[in-house]
This record gives sequence, C-alpha cells and structure tokens, in this order.
Amino acid sequence: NALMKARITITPKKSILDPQGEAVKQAIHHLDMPCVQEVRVGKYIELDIDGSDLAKTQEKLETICRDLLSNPVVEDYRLDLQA
Amino acid sequence: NALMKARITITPKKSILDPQGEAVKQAIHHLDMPCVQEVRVGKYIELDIDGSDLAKTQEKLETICRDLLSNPVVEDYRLDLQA
Amino acid sequence: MITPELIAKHGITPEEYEMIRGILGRDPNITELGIFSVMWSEHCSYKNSRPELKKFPTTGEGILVKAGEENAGVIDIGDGYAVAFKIESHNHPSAVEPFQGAATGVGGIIRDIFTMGARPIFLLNSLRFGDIRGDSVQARTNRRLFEGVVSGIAHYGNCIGIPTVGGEVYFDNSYNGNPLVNALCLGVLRHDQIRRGHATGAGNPVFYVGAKTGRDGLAGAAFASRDLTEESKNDRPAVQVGDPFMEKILIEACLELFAHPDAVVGVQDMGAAGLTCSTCETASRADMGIEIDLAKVPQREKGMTPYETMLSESQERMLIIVRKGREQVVRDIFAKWDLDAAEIGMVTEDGIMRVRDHGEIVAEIPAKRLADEAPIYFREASEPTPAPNFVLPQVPPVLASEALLRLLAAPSIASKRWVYEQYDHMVRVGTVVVPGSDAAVTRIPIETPEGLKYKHLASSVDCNGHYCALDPYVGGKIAVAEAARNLACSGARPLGTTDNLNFGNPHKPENFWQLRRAVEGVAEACRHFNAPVTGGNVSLYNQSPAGAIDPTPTVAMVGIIDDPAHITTQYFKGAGDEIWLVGALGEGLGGSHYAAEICGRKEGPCPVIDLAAESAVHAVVLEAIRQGLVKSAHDCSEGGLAVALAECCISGPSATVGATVE
Amino acid sequence: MKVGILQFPGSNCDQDMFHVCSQVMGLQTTYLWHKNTSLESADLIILPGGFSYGDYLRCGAIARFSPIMRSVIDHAKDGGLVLGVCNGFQILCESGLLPGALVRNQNLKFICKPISVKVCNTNSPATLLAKTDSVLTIPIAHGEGNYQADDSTLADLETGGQVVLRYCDASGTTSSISNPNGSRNNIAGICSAMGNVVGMMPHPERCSESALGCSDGLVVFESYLECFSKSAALA
Repeated sequence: NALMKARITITPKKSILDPQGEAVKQAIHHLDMPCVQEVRVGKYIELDIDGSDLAKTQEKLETICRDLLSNPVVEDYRLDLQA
Repeated sequence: NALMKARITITPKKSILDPQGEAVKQAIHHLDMPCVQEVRVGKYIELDIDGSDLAKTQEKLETICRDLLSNPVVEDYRLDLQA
Repeated sequence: MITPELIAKHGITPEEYEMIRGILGRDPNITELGIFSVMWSEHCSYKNSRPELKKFPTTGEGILVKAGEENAGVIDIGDGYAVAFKIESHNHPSAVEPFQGAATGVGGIIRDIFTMGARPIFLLNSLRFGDIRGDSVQARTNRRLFEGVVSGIAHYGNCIGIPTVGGEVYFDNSYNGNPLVNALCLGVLRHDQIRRGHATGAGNPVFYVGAKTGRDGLAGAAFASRDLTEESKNDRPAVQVGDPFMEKILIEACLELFAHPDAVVGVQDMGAAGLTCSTCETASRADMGIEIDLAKVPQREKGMTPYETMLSESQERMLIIVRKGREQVVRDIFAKWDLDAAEIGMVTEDGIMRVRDHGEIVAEIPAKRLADEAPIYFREASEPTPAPNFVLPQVPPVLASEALLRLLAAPSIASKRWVYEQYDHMVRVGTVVVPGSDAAVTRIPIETPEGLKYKHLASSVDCNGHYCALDPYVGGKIAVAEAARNLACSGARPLGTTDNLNFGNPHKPENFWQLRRAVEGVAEACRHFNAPVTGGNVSLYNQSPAGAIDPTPTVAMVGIIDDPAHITTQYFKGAGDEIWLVGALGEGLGGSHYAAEICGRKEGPCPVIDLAAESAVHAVVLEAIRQGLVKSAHDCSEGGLAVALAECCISGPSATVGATVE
Repeated sequence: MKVGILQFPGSNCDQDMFHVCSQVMGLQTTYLWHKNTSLESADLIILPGGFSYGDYLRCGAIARFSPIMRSVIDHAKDGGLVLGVCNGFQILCESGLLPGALVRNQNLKFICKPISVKVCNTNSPATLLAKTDSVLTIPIAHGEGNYQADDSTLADLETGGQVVLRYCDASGTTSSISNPNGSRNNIAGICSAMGNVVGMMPHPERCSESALGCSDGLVVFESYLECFSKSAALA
C-alpha cells in the first residue's frame, strides 16, 4: 500500500533563549571551528504514514504539529510531506 | 561577508530503542490518526558559518558531526551544507 | 508621546501619574514610565497588601535579618551558623508555559538565597491545580499544566544539583486555569557570611554578572519605542527561559567572590523588573544614588531600546557593588567560570537612579521615592456570604470502607510518589528523611572546633484551601498549626516561617477581606508558636473562569531537631506497637474532604482550632519522642483519622503493616 | 590510595563523592578541575554524577572534550583505576572507554529512588568484596540511564563477564518489571575488557552511611581500597 513520509523540524522561536545552542557553539569553537556564528538546536521528527491523500494528511498533520509536537509559545515548526 | 548554512538531522539508529518515538506514536494515535506507522524523534541542528569554501567546511563538519553532534553507537546523521 | 491610554496600559492610575510628575517635577519619558509601572506594580511594591503584611510577627531572638530588609530573612541555628529561606510564587508565568514558568520560579527563589551569601541546601514546592480526573477539556488542560510544572521543577532542580526534599500538591477546581506554583529554597551560611543589597560608598563600581540580557518577559510590557508591528511582536518572547546550568556556575562564582568580603560591598539578584529593581533598591537601601550606562550591559539581541533593557526579565543575572580598586578580583573569578562580568556604572551620592544609553540620559529618578514610596492603598473589605453548613446525610451515601478507599484515591490525598520520584531528592547526601513523611529532614554539615558536626532541620509546607474559603481567619491559623504539627511529628521545634499569600483581585472587597483575615490568622498562630515570619511573597489577581481562587495562604515552616535520635517518621515500624491518639477528635465534617469527595459538597462550617490545646499536643508528642517512647508519629489532616491510620500502614519503604483500632 | 574526583562546571555529585572518600573512607582525596590536564598522581579517578556540561546534545557529549579527559584516557590505557557514576558512566561511553551508550529512560521521566541491583561479577575493582549474586539497594537518579548497545557488543559484554551490576527485584530476579529505564539485559553497571574501568548508573556515594538509611554502597569503595592494596603489594 502507498506510504507517505513527513519530515517535521521544530526550532526555538527566534528571540527565545536557547542555552543548548549556546553550549554547542562553544563546544564547536573548542574543536577549532571559530567560523561558526550561530547554532540553533531543535527537534527533528520523521513519520511514515499509510495512505496517499496528501491534502487531507497535510491538514491533519498541521493540527498535530501545533497541538502536540511543538509548543507554539516557544517553538516554530516546518512540515514537509511527500508521497 | 559570505555566509554558509548547514542543516544537520540526527536520528536514532533503527536497531536502537527510541522511547520518544514510541511515546509520540501513541499520542498521535490518541489524536485519531492511526495511519501513522513509524515515528522517529531526533535532533535538528542549524549552523550559520562564515566563509565560502564549501569543500573544506564540509569536511570539517563531517568530523564534528561524527565526534560531537552525534553518537555513532546509537545515532545516524545527515549533513546538508549550502552557501 | 505619552498618552492617557499608554499610561493606563502601564497599569498606572491618573492619580499615580500625578504622583510621578510630582516626584520628577516634569512629565516622565517612556522609559521612566515603564520603570515606575514595574516598580509600582503589586508584585514589586505590595501596594495593596503592604498594610496587612505589617501584622506579621517578624522579630525574635534568633532573627539576624528581618523580613523586608533584604531578599530573604536569616535565622540563627547555633554554633555561629544560620539559615536563609523564603518562598515565592510563579503562578501566572506557569499558566502561560508550565515547564519554563515553573523552572524560572525555582531559579528565581534560589537566587534570592545565594544573594544573601548562603549556599542553597534544599528546595520545597507547593503546587495547586484544577481537578485532573475525567476527560473534559479542562481536566486534560489541568493534566498538561500539572505534568509541565512538575517536569519544569525537576529539570531546574536536578540540573542545578539542589534536592527537592518535600512539598504538597492539591487539586481543586477553584484553581482551573490559574495553577499555583510556590517554590521555597533554604540556604546555610555562617553569621559572618551574611551579604546585604546595599549600594554604599560613592564611586564604588557597579558590576553586572551572569547571563546576557534579551527581550525575555517583555511580551507583557505595554510599549515598544518602535511601533509594535506584528513582526516585532513575535520577537518578544512571552516566556522567560531558565538556564539551570548557567545558574549553577553563577552560584559557584558568587560564593567564591563573597569569600572576599573586602571586595564586595553589596549584592542583589535581578528578579522581577530585572535591572530596574536591582539598581534602585540597592541605592535606596543605602540612601545613595546609582548611575549606569546601558551601552555596557551585555546584550543577547541587537537594537534593544533602553525601555526593553531596563524592563527585561532575562534570568540568571546579578548586580554586584564592588569596592573601588578591587574590580580585578571580580573579573578573575568570573573569567574562571566563563561568565560575563561587566562594569556598567557606579554608586553616586545624589540619591538619583540615573540611566544613560551611550552617555545620553534616558532616565533620572530619585531612587528612594521609586523603591520605597509606592502609593499604599487601604482597600475596602467586606465579608462574603458564608457557604451553607454541611449536614451529614441521614443515610451515609457509601459504606465507610468504600469511602476510605475513595478518599485515598482522591488526587489531593493519594501518594505523590509519581511527583517526587521525578525530583532528585538525594543529591548533596543530606536527605535523612526522604519525601513521603510528614516533614522532610535534612542534615546540615557544620565545621566546629571538634571537627565535622551535623545540624538537623525539618521543613514542611502546608495550606488547606477549603478551610480558608470557609473562614480565612481560622484557615490561616490552621495552616500554621498544621506546619507546626508536621514538625512536631518529626521531632522538631519551630524556628521560623515564610508565607506565600495567593489571593484573587484585591479591588473586589470580598477578596480583600479574605486576604486581611487570612493574614490576621497566620500572624496570630506564628506569634503563638513563636515562629516569626522571615519573609515571603504576595500573589494577587489569581482568578479561575468561575472567579477568585480559594484563598491560599501557603505556610512553610522550618524547625530544628536537637538530637538526631529524635528524628521520627510517619509510618508504623512493626507489629505489636501500641497506637495512641493525642488530642481530641473534632465533631463536624464541615470543610472536610469527606463532604467534598464523597458527598460532593464544599460546605462549612470550618473546623475550630484551639491554639493552646494544639501546642499542648505538640509538647506531649515532642516530650514522648525525647524520652524514646515513640516509633512513629503522624498528624490527622485531609481525610481525618481513617486516612491518617491508612497512611501510617502503607507509606513505609518496605513491607506494609496493618492496624486494629477500637 | 589517592582519589582524584573530576569537576566539570555542571557536576553536582562531586562534593558527595568527596565527602564519602575523605570523611567516610578517610582516603586522601582531591578535586581535578576539567580545564587542567594533571591527575595529580591520583590512583583512582572518579567521574561523578551531575550534568557535566548542562547535558546539552547528549549527557556527557561535550564533557568528553575537556582537557582532563585526555589524561584520564591515558590513565585507563595504562591500567589505572577509573570509576564513572551516572553522568560519569555516560562520559566514559561517549569517550569510548566503555562500549555502548546511555539513552533516554523508557518512561521519558527522570527517576530518583532506591533500587535493587544484583552483583554479577566479583572480580571487578568495584565489587571485589561483594558476594556473587548478592542484592544491594543503591539509589538511582537519572533521566538518561537506558543502556543500549548493538547485539554483538552485548554478546561480548556477557561472555566476557563484563556486566558488573544488573537491575533486579528484592529477591534478585531480573525481569522487565524490575528494569527502571529499559536498559538491555537490565544492565546497571559494566567494566572494560581489562576490568580497570567501571561505569554504573546507581549512586553508591548516596548510600554509604547508615545515617542516610542504607550503607550498601560502601562495599564499592572498600572494594577499590582492597583492589589497590592487593595490586600495590604485587608491584
């Protein structure tokens, strides 16, 4: 049967403090790569979905991204759905 | 000055237990979307890098991905570098 | 341009605006208006509750720093050692974002303690939510808030390495949509290590240390000097994010700096209203002025306006007044810990808080009048109509045995293991009695001429919102009595109290009457148990969709156990031991959990309390413990005698035991 | 035996370890700051619990690049004694001194409670004085203690007798019920092939004094002292 794949990336909102991004940037500088200016660390979620109705699935996934997978108060999300 | 953008996604290896993936799958099923078969939860890291020498930066980033950003014992990574 | 709407959006009344023009002798600019609005908010100035707070007993022979003098009160515990402790609330931020709201609440109270020069030793918390049972949207929201708050507290406490050793969790629909998150921290210091927040000595440099400043917590601020476009709106995070890892190294760096008393003149943490509050309060306490330049303040984001920098509530930041000539000591210590330490200004003699931005003056306000002379309001109070009296139905709705099981299953009474097992309650190898008993007992290592010795402190936080809703005066007394009861059951005598007053909108006379009466009850009981109030917090405007929350004067009490052999826990130890009830059983079931849970009626009257009889009971229990007669001791509270007996049987770590009672 | 306790900015249990080693065991003990490289001729190196670098990315992911870790790896290669507890165990795995990795607990929650563990091998330096199959009650306190390794690594650990501690119930039986975090084969602690490097999630330093309710953890420190004095006698 047909299979769709959804790739969701969730990143902290632009001006929210991202202590993890800061710590990873320091660590990368210690590994002598000072040219790294900014680091943002977020979540990556991959879903394998049965079916082939892209539009309906896209719409369902938008609500799930907003209500469950991300916290709209502190995070933004990007959803990419492909057959 | 020129800026390069690296996008790294880190996902747990297939063979390794992914408690977060399991928990998210259950939660999605509760939100009546049973057609979701598999969920993998990993990390998404975005880097802004000064400079324009794609090849050298790619090579440096590969080592950093392997040694710092991911743990090869339990995780796979994918690196995408663009000017 | 300052318009009447803008003034109103800043929560400043026309009369208050006139007071501001009187103080300045001119119209304030936008940054000054923002500064007054935050310093004269209820949260910073207690303008609606201050007259009531004066009723608390705050003196006693062990008191080294009184309530209101500094960030936290300090009480002597003997051998030249003392403890600083305080409770504070983060109710509204936790309703917006439970995880970060609760986490930053813990971070904030920890800062209040180590700013006094004390090493933080343990944390307690008191949490209240709407009912979490059932599948309604409200119940699901309450579960999400509950889970977010607990994991936020766990995240911050576990990462910073300070154990959360006890607390309480209550569920009642009066807290729907407005959870209460009260966090307590206790720290230990020697008498000579006490640090105060005074900006003394004109010319002494003012240092900003810790995290960089961002636009955290500014979503609430009514104004941006740039117009508030949709785009700029979202770069104002509605929530402050806590970084416990940063605070841990801030504690180590500060305590290392305080070991150079010659270098440090004054210290103040940046809590609510960040830079504004810390600068004007340190100046006002020392009757001095202070001058800073915002260009020198480490910033995390570009293009921040003076308004945003002065009002930002970024976390993990401290203000330190350094003795002139000793600046290098500060720079070296903070460099070792990879922390920012920037000299941003100096102490002046003119009593003015002067703020520059790249040299240009953006705010000039007399510090004393800003910090200490907020308007005081004597709100109108009127007694609400009392709740009807609960009449025990002729035929009990369920069998007693089934009622007991249902009470034990009620979330407010049921075991809180699911909560405290998420908190690291053992780090610092000091937790002698782990969560799950009446009071937490922690051992405090102290150096004495004869080598390492231990003091044993007991701590408990309590409040029964049902009682306070029925009669805030009696409910207030009972909250204190219950905390003291928990200490006595653990073998401890009370030292001091801190309280977190969680009430509704003070402009409604019934709410203000509840605040006044609760304060009077708590004050009377603290005086009676000789446990003076060392400080605390007021959180008003707590409303659920159905109206004000139950009046909740959370009381936390700290006591000392003179001999470790007297440490007592609540669970039965073995078969054959006798069970004694000390003190008489009350009669009515007004305000009881039986009435609420089994009969579904939250009705009165509030149980009576006789403070003299109460302290007699405590004295008997303590004396029996001292004579080695007691294996365990537990207090009857929610659910009464039946629940208390059941808890004694099942709350032990290993096998449970039974009990037969006539 | 001289003990060196590593101190990272985010370590929390370093002071607890110091207390047990110096006050309870009376050993000469010193802190080793992560930015230094000298181990100050310590015989036993302890990587304590805590959140080393705020545990960003993965627990111990950044700590392993601290200057001190180079010296710890050399010390281990020369057969020196190394003990990693909780976050210390995670750092030892991240730096390759021990196989496998510690991932998020199965219930996704932080867990702090006393737990039963069975001693599976008594010739590791940490369990020399314990009895085989004896059950100890030692507290755990972690959010990422779920030990994972691929099948071949796991097989080597089992056949090589490198599994030191296993989660079990009070009577000593290991099952999924008595597994708090989802670790494969209920693994709570392992040692290196040479046996000199040990990593465990439970905190022995939290139960080495009866005043705190249980002293089952003391046997770990006494075993190290025994192991050191025996090897010193041979040298």
